Amino acid sequence: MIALGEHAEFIFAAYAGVFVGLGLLIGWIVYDSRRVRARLETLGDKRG
Amino acid sequence: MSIDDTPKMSWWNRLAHPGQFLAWTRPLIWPLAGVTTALYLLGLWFAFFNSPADYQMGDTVRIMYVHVPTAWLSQFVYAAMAVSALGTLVWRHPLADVSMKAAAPLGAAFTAMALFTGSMWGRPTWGTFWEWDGRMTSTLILLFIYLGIVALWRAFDDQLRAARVVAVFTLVGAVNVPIIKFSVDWWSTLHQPASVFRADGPTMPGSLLTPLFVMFFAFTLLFVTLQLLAMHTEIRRRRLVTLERRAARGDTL
Amino acid sequence: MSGFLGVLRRDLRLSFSGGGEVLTLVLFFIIVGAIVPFAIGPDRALLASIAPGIIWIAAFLAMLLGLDRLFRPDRDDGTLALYRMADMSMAGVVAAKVIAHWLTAALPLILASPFLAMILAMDGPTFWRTVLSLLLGTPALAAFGAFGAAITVAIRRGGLLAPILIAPLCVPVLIFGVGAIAPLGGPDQASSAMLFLAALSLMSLALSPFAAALAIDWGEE
Amino acid sequence: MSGFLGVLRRDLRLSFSGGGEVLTLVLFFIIVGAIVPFAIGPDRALLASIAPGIIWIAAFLAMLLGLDRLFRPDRDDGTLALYRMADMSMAGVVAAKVIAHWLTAALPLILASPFLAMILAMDGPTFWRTVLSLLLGTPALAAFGAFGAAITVAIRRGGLLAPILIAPLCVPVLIFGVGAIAPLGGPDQASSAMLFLAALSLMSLALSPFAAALAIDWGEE
Amino acid sequence: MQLKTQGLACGRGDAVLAADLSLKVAAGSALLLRGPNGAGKSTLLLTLAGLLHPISGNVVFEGADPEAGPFIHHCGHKNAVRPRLSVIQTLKFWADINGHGDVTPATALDRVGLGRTARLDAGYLSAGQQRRLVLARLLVSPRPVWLLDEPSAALDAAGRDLLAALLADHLRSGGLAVVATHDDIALPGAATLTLGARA
Amino acid sequence: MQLKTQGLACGRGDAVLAADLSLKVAAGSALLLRGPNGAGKSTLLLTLAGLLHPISGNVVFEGADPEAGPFIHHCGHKNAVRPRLSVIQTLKFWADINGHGDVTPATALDRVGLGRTARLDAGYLSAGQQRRLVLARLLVSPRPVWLLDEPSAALDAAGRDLLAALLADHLRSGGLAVVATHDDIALPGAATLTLGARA
Ligand code: HEM
Ligand SMILES: Nc1ncnc2c1ncn2[C@@H]1O[C@H](COP(=O)(O)OP(=O)(O)OP(=O)(O)O)[C@@H](O)[C@H]1O
Ligand SMILES: Nc1ncnc2c1ncn2[C@@H]1O[C@H](COP(=O)(O)OP(=O)(O)OP(=O)(O)O)[C@@H](O)[C@H]1O
Ligand SMILES: [Mg+2]
Ligand SMILES: [Mg+2]
Repeated sequence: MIALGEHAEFIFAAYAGVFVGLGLLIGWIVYDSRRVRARLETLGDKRG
Repeated sequence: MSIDDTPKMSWWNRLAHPGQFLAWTRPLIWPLAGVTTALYLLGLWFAFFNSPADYQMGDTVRIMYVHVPTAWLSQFVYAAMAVSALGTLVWRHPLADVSMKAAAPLGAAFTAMALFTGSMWGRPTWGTFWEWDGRMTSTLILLFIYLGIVALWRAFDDQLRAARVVAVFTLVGAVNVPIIKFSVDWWSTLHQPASVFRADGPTMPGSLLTPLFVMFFAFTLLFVTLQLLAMHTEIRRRRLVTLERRAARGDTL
Repeated sequence: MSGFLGVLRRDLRLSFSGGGEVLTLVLFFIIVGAIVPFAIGPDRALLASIAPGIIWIAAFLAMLLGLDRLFRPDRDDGTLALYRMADMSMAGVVAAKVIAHWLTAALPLILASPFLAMILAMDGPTFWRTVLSLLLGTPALAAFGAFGAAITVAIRRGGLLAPILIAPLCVPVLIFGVGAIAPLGGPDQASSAMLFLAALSLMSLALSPFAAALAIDWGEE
Repeated sequence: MSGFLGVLRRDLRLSFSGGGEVLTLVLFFIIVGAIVPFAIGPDRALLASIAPGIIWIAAFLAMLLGLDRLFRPDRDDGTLALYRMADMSMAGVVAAKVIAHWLTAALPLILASPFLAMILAMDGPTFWRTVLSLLLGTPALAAFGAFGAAITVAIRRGGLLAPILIAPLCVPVLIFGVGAIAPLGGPDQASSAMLFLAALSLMSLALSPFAAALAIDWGEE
Repeated sequence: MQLKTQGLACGRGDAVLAADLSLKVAAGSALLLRGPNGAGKSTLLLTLAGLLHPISGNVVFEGADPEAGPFIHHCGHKNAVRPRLSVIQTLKFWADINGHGDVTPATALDRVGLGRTARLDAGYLSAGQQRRLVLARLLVSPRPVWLLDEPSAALDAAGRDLLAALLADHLRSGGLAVVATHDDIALPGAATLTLGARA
Repeated sequence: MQLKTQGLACGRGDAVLAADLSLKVAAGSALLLRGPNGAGKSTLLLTLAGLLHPISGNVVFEGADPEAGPFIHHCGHKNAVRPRLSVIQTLKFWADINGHGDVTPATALDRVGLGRTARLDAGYLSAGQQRRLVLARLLVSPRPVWLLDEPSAALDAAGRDLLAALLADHLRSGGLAVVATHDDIALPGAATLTLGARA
């Protein structure tokens, strides 16, 4: 990796913030999807 | 309920039926996720291993590769929501509601990221995290509008009824956003802060544009993927509510 | 027409009757303005320089927070359903209510503003410009506010939702309202701000009854 | 005890459920803070100097305006009458509600305050003192607020009345709260302001459930 | 005037509560809606009033002139009475928005037995008195179609007689009515539709 | 346990609605309150419950131990149902504040016929279903005195039978009840007090 110069911490923080944010977003959406599907299954819905 | 065996339907009707939409778009999720991941890896490689520092801003220009795509999405998602709102109001398209609802939290998230990366960029370049500059300020207001829409969705008990009301608000917001932008620009030029340094001066060299474009597509595709997934969940959630109520009334499923 | 006047008369009567909604709102306006010196210190020069802004913010908050009484009580007690079967259009009902709201929630504030101007150490000419800008700008707040109240009326408990939905949309009113008073860009800027303010008010007054009527009808199905 | 926890659990559940009261309140807090620059101009030095005051006023308003949901919905739907026949004292009910109110109306604001601090150009150390003073002071606001809500629920008038009744009582909280951050008299003054704040919170937390319970009982006859 | 529905299905959200209803209520006649709690009586009335969209089918009022303004009175579970307004002001306001007829508000109050309370704040009325005030609304603005949702709730015996008399007058003068109720309302010759108990 | 009033006068503000009432309701028996709208039935029930002060006279529950916690259930016109809470959560909350008895919330829901709706939001229930939920409240926290204000309002025929059965059980197990109603509630052997129509 090339050196990031004097402002490395800000660059790092920006990327870390965005990717943590994306991770949370994806995690939440996937979790929500799983939860709803599990509940549907317990009700015996076959259409997935 | 199922109408799979109906002879021929136009693609529009086929898409209009939530069950059909699910069946048709479900296979797209994994390929989309794969392409998105690949683009992100490529973009990150460019950003950190294969792009030069800007002659003016130095290495901080690398923040641009996450800032500009999120800033672009913050506006694009609103446009998508406004089109869906039209779909709800004019064509009563059942998927438009679902799409509108799925997009709102995504838009809020991307807008928040644009603000965050912007302030991470602002600190090294301007010396402050925040400046009341026109573009940043109107992005902030856009974030408030997104969050308001999310709160509005959550406040309704009956999501079917919510859709049309939220659609009206989304459209009024869309009409208002340019007015807000204009007024904020007018206001911040009145009090021009001393040393605002904008990056969009000289045309960017290609070596900066390649990673920008890759990241741009990566973010946009991510949005598309998440939007599809969230729409699927929303369709299933509505089915779930129906089933639960039916079970409560004692109907056979 | 008898319907329009009927709605207007009833809303005015309810606002001024025992409950004293109007008094409450005026007091809220004054309290918001009056606690500012406690929070930022009693420096007169500082206060005077931000006084127009504070008066506008206080009016802004008071008007937005008074919104909840616009449609919600009518919905809760069933009057809204009556309006939908009435011999007048819903847009007419909304228009009457916007006017009543301005008369009971904006005009009293403007009348009370000298008091706030005094405790905030405002000078005479600025004060008159403030009154003018409030007169021109508050109709837009009432109109936007009615739209926000209509959007949230279908929700069982609206509370602060209408204010937070509408506040971002009203930022231009605030900007031009203050811009018309304390022109950092000189008198030219001030008069163009006044014009923008008047344009905003006219536009929103003309459109909001229809948008609000749509929202109500659709919200109630 | 099961009653106390029952009330607490129910209030928390209602606040976080679909209605999204919490999100609304946080947004209100941030929006109030964020519109100030539109009204008084984006001058960084000016903003930084009044930032603690603005954050406190925004928190003050958000907490007072969230009061209406404390007892009114319960009264309207008949739950308040149930509390009066419940197997727990009314003071216990109020105490549970004060805690729930603080958890849903104060804590989220404090968590959101860094954002406001950033756009108001606050510096680091000031920000931490602000958080501390909010942590110490908001319980007093919740306690006073519960009392105000109890009084207004008894006189059957809602909306903004509780905030305007309570605001004057809460002015000391505001004064010490801001004093603890931006000490005009130096750090000594600041720490004594913090102490006063803590004392106010403890005292009001201890007394307000009883006062509020009395007000409710008398108001309902 | 005649109320007709063709293959009407109504419900809340996506829950169908009544399907394939083909009703016909002619001028001068009435229909009683009966059925257990949650059967959908209120929902059907709202649909007939046009306040809810039918899930399928439609509602037609034959012989009605839509240009001439609304011709339906709907009384729901709620009274639309504001405590701080006096009884007579409330009724005048209703007449203002619904249109004035031959019966003045004061006469209508006398008719429903609230003559003495005219100047009182409406909030002082008891539950049954408020319901009587709602009946007065039907009188001040004459409309041919009455859709009443449990009009007898909270009414005492005299109130129920009053209600029956008002309905009889209304039908005699060529109106029609659909009434949802759990009580026995004296409506000679009215048809009854029982919405099904759901398993 | 026995409910006794001596020279009780009750009313609203300074309007006396009933004066010089000397009631006696013994354990195992019930009293029906009847009377036209505005007669003061609700007011009397509130006074008996201790939620309104008597204008004169007093209400005594002989044999009740005030130390043992409250022993009265009062059901007013309002249901105390919050739309966003699920049915079972609502009932559990009531049991939490009123005290738990032998009957679990789930059993009580089954008893009043709401077993299937336990996980639904309570706001989704129809008027009559909400009223049944209120009846379940009486079951989860056993208390000897029931004061019911128009409990049958909005209930269908099956609901009224249920109410009669619950009341019979309650009386059989030594409770007592005062019920204000306009309907016919099957309460064999109950005394009736008719509050006068006011001039
Ligand atoms: C919180 C602060 C900021 C916000 C909210 C913000 C917002 C935006 C927005 C809305 C765009 C338009 C995206 C599009 O084209 O669709 C944008 C683009 C851009 N921003 Fe920012 N920005 C912020 C801070 C910064 C800073 C500090 C810099 C650099 C010093 C910067 C540099 C750029 C560049 C280079 C572009 C793309 C070129 C252009 O469209 O002109 N931004 N930003
Ligand atoms: N606002 C609403 N939104 C969604 N569903 C509702 C709403 N109101 C009622 N429902 C549901 O619709 C069904 C029918 O309700 P409705 O009020 O029409 O019944 P009803 O026959 O009038 O009953 P009741 O005799 O109890 O008044 C009920 O199962 C109820 O749960
Ligand atoms: N909150 C109140 N404040 C003052 N007066 C009231 C109040 N509620 C009712 N009243 C008055 O008290 C009288 C008795 O009312 P109450 O509700 O006890 O009658 P009720 O017998 O229960 O009648 P209904 O059968 O209509 O329910 C009425 O004349 C009414 O005007
Ligand atoms: Mg009904
Ligand atoms: Mg009563």
